[in-house]
Amino acid sequence: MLVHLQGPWSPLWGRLSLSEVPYHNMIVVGAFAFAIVLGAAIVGAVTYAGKWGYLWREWLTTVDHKKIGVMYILLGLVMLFRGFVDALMMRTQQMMAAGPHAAGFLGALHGYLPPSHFDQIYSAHGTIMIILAVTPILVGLMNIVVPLQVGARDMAYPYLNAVGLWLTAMAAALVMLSLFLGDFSHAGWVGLAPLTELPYSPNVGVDYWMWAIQISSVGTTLGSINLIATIVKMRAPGMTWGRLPIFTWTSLSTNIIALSSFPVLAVALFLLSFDRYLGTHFFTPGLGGDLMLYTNLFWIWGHPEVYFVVLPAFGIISEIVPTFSEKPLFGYITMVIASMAIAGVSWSVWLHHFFTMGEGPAVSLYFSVATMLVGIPTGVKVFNWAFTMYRARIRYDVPMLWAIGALALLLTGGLTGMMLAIPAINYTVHNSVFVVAHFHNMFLLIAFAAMGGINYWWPKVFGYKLDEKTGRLVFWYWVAGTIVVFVPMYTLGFMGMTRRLDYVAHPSWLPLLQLEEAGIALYCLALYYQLKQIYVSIRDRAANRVGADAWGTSRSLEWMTLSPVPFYNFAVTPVVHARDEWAWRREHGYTNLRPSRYVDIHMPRNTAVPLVIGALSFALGFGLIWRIWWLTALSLVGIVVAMIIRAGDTDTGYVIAAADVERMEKQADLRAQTVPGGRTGQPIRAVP
Amino acid sequence: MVRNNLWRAARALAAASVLLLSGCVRKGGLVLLDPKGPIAAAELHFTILDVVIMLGIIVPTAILVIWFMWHYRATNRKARYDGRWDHSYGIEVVVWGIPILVVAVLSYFSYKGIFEVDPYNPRILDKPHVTAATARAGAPASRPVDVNVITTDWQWLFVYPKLHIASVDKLVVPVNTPVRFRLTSATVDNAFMIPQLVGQIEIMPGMRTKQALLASHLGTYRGFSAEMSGPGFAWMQFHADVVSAAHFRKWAAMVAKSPDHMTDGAFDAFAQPTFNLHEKSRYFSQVQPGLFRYVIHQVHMGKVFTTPLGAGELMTAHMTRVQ
Amino acid sequence: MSTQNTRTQSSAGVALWDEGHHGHDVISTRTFGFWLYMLSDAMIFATLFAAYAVLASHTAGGPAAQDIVHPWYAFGETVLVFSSVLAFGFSVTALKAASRGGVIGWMAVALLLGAGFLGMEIHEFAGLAMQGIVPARSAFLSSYWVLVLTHGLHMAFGLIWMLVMMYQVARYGFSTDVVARLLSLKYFWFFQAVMWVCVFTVIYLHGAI
Amino acid sequence: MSDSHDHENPVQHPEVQLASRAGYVAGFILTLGLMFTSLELVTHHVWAPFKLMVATSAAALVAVILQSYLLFRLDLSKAQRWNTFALIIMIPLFVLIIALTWWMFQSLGARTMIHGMGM
Repeated sequence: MLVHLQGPWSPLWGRLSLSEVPYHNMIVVGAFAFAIVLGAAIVGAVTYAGKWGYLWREWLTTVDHKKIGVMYILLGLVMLFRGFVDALMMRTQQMMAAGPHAAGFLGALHGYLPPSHFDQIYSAHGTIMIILAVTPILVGLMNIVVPLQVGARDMAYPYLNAVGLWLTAMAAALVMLSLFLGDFSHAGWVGLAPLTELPYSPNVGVDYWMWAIQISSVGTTLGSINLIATIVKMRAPGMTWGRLPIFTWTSLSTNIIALSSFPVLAVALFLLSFDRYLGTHFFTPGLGGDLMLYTNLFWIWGHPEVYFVVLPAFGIISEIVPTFSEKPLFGYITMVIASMAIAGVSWSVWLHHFFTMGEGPAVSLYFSVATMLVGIPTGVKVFNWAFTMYRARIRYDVPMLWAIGALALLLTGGLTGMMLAIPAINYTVHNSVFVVAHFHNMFLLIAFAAMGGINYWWPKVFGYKLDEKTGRLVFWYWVAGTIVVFVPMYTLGFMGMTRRLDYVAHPSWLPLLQLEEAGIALYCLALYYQLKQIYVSIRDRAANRVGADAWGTSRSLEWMTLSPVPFYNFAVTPVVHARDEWAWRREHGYTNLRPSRYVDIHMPRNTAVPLVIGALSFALGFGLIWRIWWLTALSLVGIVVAMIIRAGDTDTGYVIAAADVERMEKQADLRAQTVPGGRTGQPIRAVP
Repeated sequence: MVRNNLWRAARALAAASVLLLSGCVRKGGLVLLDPKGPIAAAELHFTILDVVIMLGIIVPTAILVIWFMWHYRATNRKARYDGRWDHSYGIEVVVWGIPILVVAVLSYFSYKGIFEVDPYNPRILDKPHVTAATARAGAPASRPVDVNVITTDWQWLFVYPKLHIASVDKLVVPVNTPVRFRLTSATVDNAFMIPQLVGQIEIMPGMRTKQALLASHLGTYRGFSAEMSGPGFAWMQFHADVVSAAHFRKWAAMVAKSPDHMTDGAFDAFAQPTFNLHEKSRYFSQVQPGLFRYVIHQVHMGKVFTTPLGAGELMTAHMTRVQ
Repeated sequence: MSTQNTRTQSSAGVALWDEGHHGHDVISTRTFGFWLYMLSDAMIFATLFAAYAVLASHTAGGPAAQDIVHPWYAFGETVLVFSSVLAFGFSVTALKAASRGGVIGWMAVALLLGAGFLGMEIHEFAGLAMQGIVPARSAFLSSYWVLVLTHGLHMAFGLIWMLVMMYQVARYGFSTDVVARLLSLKYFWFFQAVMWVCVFTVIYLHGAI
Repeated sequence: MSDSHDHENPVQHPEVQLASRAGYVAGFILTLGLMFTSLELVTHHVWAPFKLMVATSAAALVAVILQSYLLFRLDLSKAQRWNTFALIIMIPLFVLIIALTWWMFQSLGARTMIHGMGM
């Protein structure tokens, strides 16, 4: 049944051997040394501080949606850094390898990366940025904010939530491991069939890519079930559909997309793995396989995935703009309809990713028009944000800057997106760096919104604001980097530069490539200030403490509980009366956050099972990648056994007595007294 | 006339604005704005049309947003504040209406474009101004030049089936003559593109796609694969020479004298993974009839040209081993 | 900003906090989540059916559907799936009557019938493998094997789950957790009948036309 | 989490009480009957292939609808409302991916596959 492999295989070690460690590659050795030093530093620091117990109890085994959200975001930021380093390496290679006379270093013909290494880097860059950076950051934000916005104690399934996190984390770990053991896919983050088939990708790279995505997408699917159920079933009394905050609405639409589209990706990758492991013929060109079927299935997921990440970004902008405009969002109902419409139409557009296939005019026309239809609700959103600012009192705090930056990116991305939706134009720029610039434009929109979201909700989670001054520097350097990298990239697209080139045949492109590299330097400065912002903010946290309503003009439910949010979210579940409940209460003077009496709270108990399941899935992925069948079988059985054991656990929750809640709330109250406006949720700054 | 002038002005404006962005770029670098054939020109036409229409909505929106941002800043005490205003039927109708209108217009142009540059049957080639130019050149559309394109890892083989010749990484076509391509791959996906002449079409193993082009200016143009196909992908470049009819006949006669023949067996040797650095051309004569079908058939039967382990890391070593 | 006069809820007569403690319905929250999972699972089948629709005619000179499907044999499998689902339905009606013995007994019947189905399926595919009609032969066979056996895998998973639930009912009785799981398993098992209708029609009936 | 049903008997939950012996039996008989009819039609080649295709597909559709109603008891009652709603949202997606994929590959195949070459 199993396929014939190039290279050795043994029953005990599978394809694994010492020669799979790329110790001859100086770049990898450098990265390895860096990872070892960093890892040792972290382990040392935790040991020195004696925090292992704390880490285990409070974080690794937690089922608290806020902590899980924070870990998701942390994971996303770490992977964002990794993806950024990949981008830096690619830009440098293209700059160094322009023209037939470009010098070669480190065994490369031109530049410093041989083709396979370069190909792995861009494949890893795409996979990481989309699946392991942007997605976790947004899932993290949804995790933190949605239960608070609907007035729930936690997610509908706190245990499942932790499982989702650890699956995603282990997928990231697999991708990182591929740096030091074996290689990563060279066939792009999309995985072009039949390039991903065994004859054309004989190494383990594609397997790493495949199983990492597979594991993380199980995590994302579980997360989407959880968020939908939370929104449908866990709303506080009075939180009707017409009062749901827009971010929650976009979370709902986005998770409907995830729920329905990730299975398609799973199937596409499973069929590919059958081809690679069992010699089936789904996507092979021979014996009846259809390679475009892979592309088709991949993009059935792939395009909804684009909206999966963009909708929460729209939601974040829709939260930030009203807060800093001191006004309700313009056209709430329209906004809801637009979000749902985007989710719906996202299911009819996937073919625009391969318009050049020769599928025929009728098919092209259908998908072209469907693609452009998405522009309608998106355009409506832009107008609604604009009219939210009409007759407003706009303050340009850091989150607002990010939101406006995202708006600007949406306008340019919309322009180029509409170009790509027209086949006649698409034929000329498909697979060129123009497309790369377009979707980076859109992903930067998402990143801008996410940065805005992190700045916006940071005080809610940690109880103090991020530093304004460095925050602005981060924003402006990021903006500058974006312009300097992507304007030349759009231009290069019109010069006929294809994507994924490790050797650039045309020296005339060099000046623009150098300009892009300069843009990367600006991003490096943004990164520096980002780290500085976090450092400064933590250092000066006492001075930046905030009350319940950190921005003074916030509108939704999450600003009605303490900052930082206690682990039980709300001492007593709030009753909702209006669309923007907190704005409503502020207007009517109900800003006292003290309930008349406290009640018992049921909470889920922490558990190590999700971490164990995560670790076992890592082993499962590892076994599959290296074709170590005993490990694969053992970890699979282990996962099922862990699930059964967990199902037999009857002690999964506990009760906090009303008296204890009251005691904790009173303590928090005393602490909050020191903060301007603290406990009562009074605005902490005077509004002109 | 007015429409034409407006059109030309818009086109110049668009070209100038993009050129401004790349002031340091050598002249002629923006190949997509410099079409040398009716198909590429049509594609540019739709690009400019789309950009102009989209800018017509994006620029006013941007100005509106910027004005709101400036006027309604919190520190501007003169601006009117209405903290409850969140709805207006009139505005909502407009904000839905404008995008719907724009999308409707663009959909119409998309529909037109799809047929005008359809790779299988580009209607632009039937337009009077194009057929007239073709007729002047003495090459009626009914007698186009046929080229069969076969990609391997990582080379281009251009087969002229009627002439029984083939060339590697060099495409030569006569000016003002329709050229009909049939394309397939012996290994993985590629995409055929000559930016100044014609947009992309996918080349898929086991399948046959079509493309058509007509070059209206003499010259050498750059062609390449636009779809990642493995470690040798960046070197999958070729020259497309557009020459006079007489020159084309001379070239074909020259190639027909090549001592290298292209049989089915020779193809299997040729198709072994090869990095063809810097577009070195080779010629084959006496190409076996039905080579194109042979390649497709072999792929259907499960033939693969396996990429050796480590081909990408040890590129130079791999090249010396093959050559 | 009228933040100075912070009225309390009692003086204003507006209920601001839900001290009455209306908890959420744990069972329906759990089954709703499982239902969402089922829909996601249905998408897996939809994708496999889409792949089958594309590849069904790609036999590469090997056996086609007409050559390998046996509609009457498959109808036997249909009877087993449907009656297993019926037995599970009786198990749920026994749950309604709070009868532990009824739940476990009918579930055992469902389990046996499901195992019978799996037996028939294994027999069918072992026979195909014996004749060299393996997934590596052609794209059609690849998608045939994968689509039918994905359903089979679901059935096998359901049988393991039934074993676990029989133990849990015996051990813990009808606790909230157990009842929620029984209801989820009910969805899962019934869903296999729905999917079998599609598999039977598309693969075995259309294949025989 | 907070559980208002801790003090209630979980067996009294509305979703348990949905179970109906008559419904299950009816579902069993009707769907099995439909499948049997389809089988008879096909094995006796009663009609032309296309007509048979349509008839059996219709029978399967009816069977699935019957199962949704008689087994899953999907309706707009308070207990089942969200399940029904979630399914209704998903149905167009099932149809879309199968139908569009099939249509696209019909078109692609007609334009890229050379006939008589074993595909």
